[in-house]
Amino acid sequence: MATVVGSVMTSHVPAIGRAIAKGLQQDPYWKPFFDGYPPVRRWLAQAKPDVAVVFYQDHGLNFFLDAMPTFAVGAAAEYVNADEGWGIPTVAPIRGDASLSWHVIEQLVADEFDVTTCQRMKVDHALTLPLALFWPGEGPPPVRVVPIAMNHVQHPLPSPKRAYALGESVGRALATWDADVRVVVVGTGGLSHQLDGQRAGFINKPFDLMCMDALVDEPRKLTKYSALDIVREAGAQGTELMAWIAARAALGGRVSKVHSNYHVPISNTAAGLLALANDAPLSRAA
Amino acid sequence: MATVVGSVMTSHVPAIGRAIAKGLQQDPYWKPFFDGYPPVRRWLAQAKPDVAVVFYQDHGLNFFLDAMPTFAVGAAAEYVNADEGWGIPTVAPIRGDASLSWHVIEQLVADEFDVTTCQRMKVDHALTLPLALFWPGEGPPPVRVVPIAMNHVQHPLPSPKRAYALGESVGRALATWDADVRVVVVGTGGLSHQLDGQRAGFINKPFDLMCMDALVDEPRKLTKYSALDIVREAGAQGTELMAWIAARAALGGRVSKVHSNYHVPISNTAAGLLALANDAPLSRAA
Amino acid sequence: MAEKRRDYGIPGTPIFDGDAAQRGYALNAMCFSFNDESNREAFRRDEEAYCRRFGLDEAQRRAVANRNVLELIAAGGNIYYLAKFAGIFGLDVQDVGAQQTGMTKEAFKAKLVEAGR
Amino acid sequence: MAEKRRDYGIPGTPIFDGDAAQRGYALNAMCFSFNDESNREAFRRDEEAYCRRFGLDEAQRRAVANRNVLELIAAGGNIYYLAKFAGIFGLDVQDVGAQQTGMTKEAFKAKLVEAGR
Ligand SMILES: [Fe+3]
Ligand SMILES: [Fe+3]
Repeated sequence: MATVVGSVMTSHVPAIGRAIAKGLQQDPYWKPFFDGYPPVRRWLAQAKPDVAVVFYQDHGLNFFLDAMPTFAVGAAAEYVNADEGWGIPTVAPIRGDASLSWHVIEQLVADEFDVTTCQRMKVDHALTLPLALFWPGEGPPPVRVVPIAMNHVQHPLPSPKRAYALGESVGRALATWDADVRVVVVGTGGLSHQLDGQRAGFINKPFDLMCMDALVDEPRKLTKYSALDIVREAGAQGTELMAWIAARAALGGRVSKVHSNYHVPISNTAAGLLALANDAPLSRAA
Repeated sequence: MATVVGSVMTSHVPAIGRAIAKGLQQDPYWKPFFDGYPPVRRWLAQAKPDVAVVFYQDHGLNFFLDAMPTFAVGAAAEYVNADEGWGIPTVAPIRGDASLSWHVIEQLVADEFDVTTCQRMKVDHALTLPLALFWPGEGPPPVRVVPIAMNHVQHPLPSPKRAYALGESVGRALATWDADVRVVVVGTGGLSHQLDGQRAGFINKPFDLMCMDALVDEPRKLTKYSALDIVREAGAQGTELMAWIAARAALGGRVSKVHSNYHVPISNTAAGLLALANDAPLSRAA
Repeated sequence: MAEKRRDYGIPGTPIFDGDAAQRGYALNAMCFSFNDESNREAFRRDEEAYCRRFGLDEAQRRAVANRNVLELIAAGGNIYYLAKFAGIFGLDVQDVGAQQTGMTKEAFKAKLVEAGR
Repeated sequence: MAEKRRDYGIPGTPIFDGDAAQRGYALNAMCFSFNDESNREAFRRDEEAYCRRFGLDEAQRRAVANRNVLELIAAGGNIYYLAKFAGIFGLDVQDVGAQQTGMTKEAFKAKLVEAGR
């Protein structure tokens, strides 16, 4: 049966892709950001996940306003990355785990989540860059993925409470997945940032640090905020925090912090990194 | 503020479109079906709805398996009908009510429905034929529509319980819609039928009649069934019943039966028609 | 993974689930394209090439060649998309039902009338 | 209906809601197309024709001509799609932020660094 090894949450911004492409990891601007990752890579190398369930957001690569899902679950054997229009190099297709995807979809619908099921889905930097940060280098990442895209483009957004419940339901699916696989749950996005409006460049370090603490031991604390509260506290694009909330909820009970990093700024964004080991990694059988 | 006048539920099958195109309404095969509608038309002419909220299903015109939503809500100023591949005449674009659509979407997301929001959406016979049956003739139907498409193509399907809750949430949205409009809630699809497999042609008259009775006075009774129960009892395509359940739930409390009709068969399908007047039509203000 | 078909316990009733959806993607994509007359025309003109363009597998290709609905469903076809394929040949859902049940269309229609009594 | 903008009470922070989504559909559709280099190239070649093809209204057309982000947002643009428009000119999100806040890029970057202290 499946073993959920833990969770890694990280920011993503296109500029990271450019920095990787240019080899700027040791550049003074980028070093405090990239230096966060080696401890996480070491932990992942030990934890050896086979599959990554990835909560993330699509930034207008796969979904448009003609049909914008609140939650979209990939159910494909592979996911293609593509040109997003701002010149970061594309990566080779990412392998999927369609069987696990369908198992997750069945749990979600049984738990009254009204997901959109995607047998074809392009994945953008929000999925590819975290994998590149966790498993750098030339080869493809050593995991199959189950991508779960959460609407952060168009209001009304789902609430942090709903995001938490989504993660819990995915956690239930993993707990009953009858396959000998090791799973890491990834949450990408955030932390505080705002790209648009006269408040562009808004960052809220105290709020970010509070969230990173809460996510370890009292993640439900974050469900008291509405989506608009998050906009107010963390900036218009800070709502990506919801992917972190969902990822944490998928782990359920007690976790141990493996590593964390927080650095402001990369591009317009406060960059966070948090790796949590699951203290009760073995799932119950179905 | 909005007045919800009642609900009309009706079957839809492409063959109805062919029969209308050929003027077969008085043909012996079709007469028992078409004769059900004049009393409903008279009631609608009295009730004078401005808007129809339509729960229906897409039969592979707008949505494909690349991205199949559980619930999709139209949010457009008009909806285009198109060739579905079996030769029924297309109709002129149907007017939408985008403002009401967004109000409904906001209520649904607040109530934790994970809808897909569609600013462009082709509508198929499941939406156009009921309008043609309610308002026959050359001109466009005298209502604007808010289309809500429910997945019946790909399992796992939402449950009847979820469909009921969806309807209730839409009912709450209508109850707080601060506009001087009269709304009819339409549910289309069903009743029992099966197109595929060795059991093709399956029809369950006792089950259909039980459902039509229950929908008047005790609609929650139908929420005890699972989606697969509906498949077993009403045939593989009988799950379209869920649109009737959602439409009934949107009305809420007490209703009076205006008219009903039940005839087997049209094409492969048991055809039902049920019009319900809302006994407490005036919404409370927001 | 395409081979473990779940038994839903409803005889004679295919359930189009994730397994079927994966298996049938190419076939259903082709049938979905038949919403457009130009695509139906392209299929009529060169069926082999059209199937190849959508990457149908051997079983799907054979089921298409045989115009056999049960085979098409076994190959992952979804009835709503398959109905558009049937439309190319002017077949309606009663033709489709008769074929699957091994009845004449007249007998199938009589069975439906009987169900209403 | 396009004119009743709701106040969400978060200063300087546009909320891309249903109202904006309706108003901005054509503009965002054009920007979404900029995922493809061939479309970016077509825009560069004949901006006027490209905007016309997507049916931009007068305010949108003007905001595009002005390369003005606040105007583009006021005309219904969504920042995620607009970022692809900015990409055509090699502008990154810091350029976009500097323009909206009326700062030099250097000053905007300094403000971000300051937020980290
Ligand atoms: Fe992002
Ligand atoms: Fe139908």
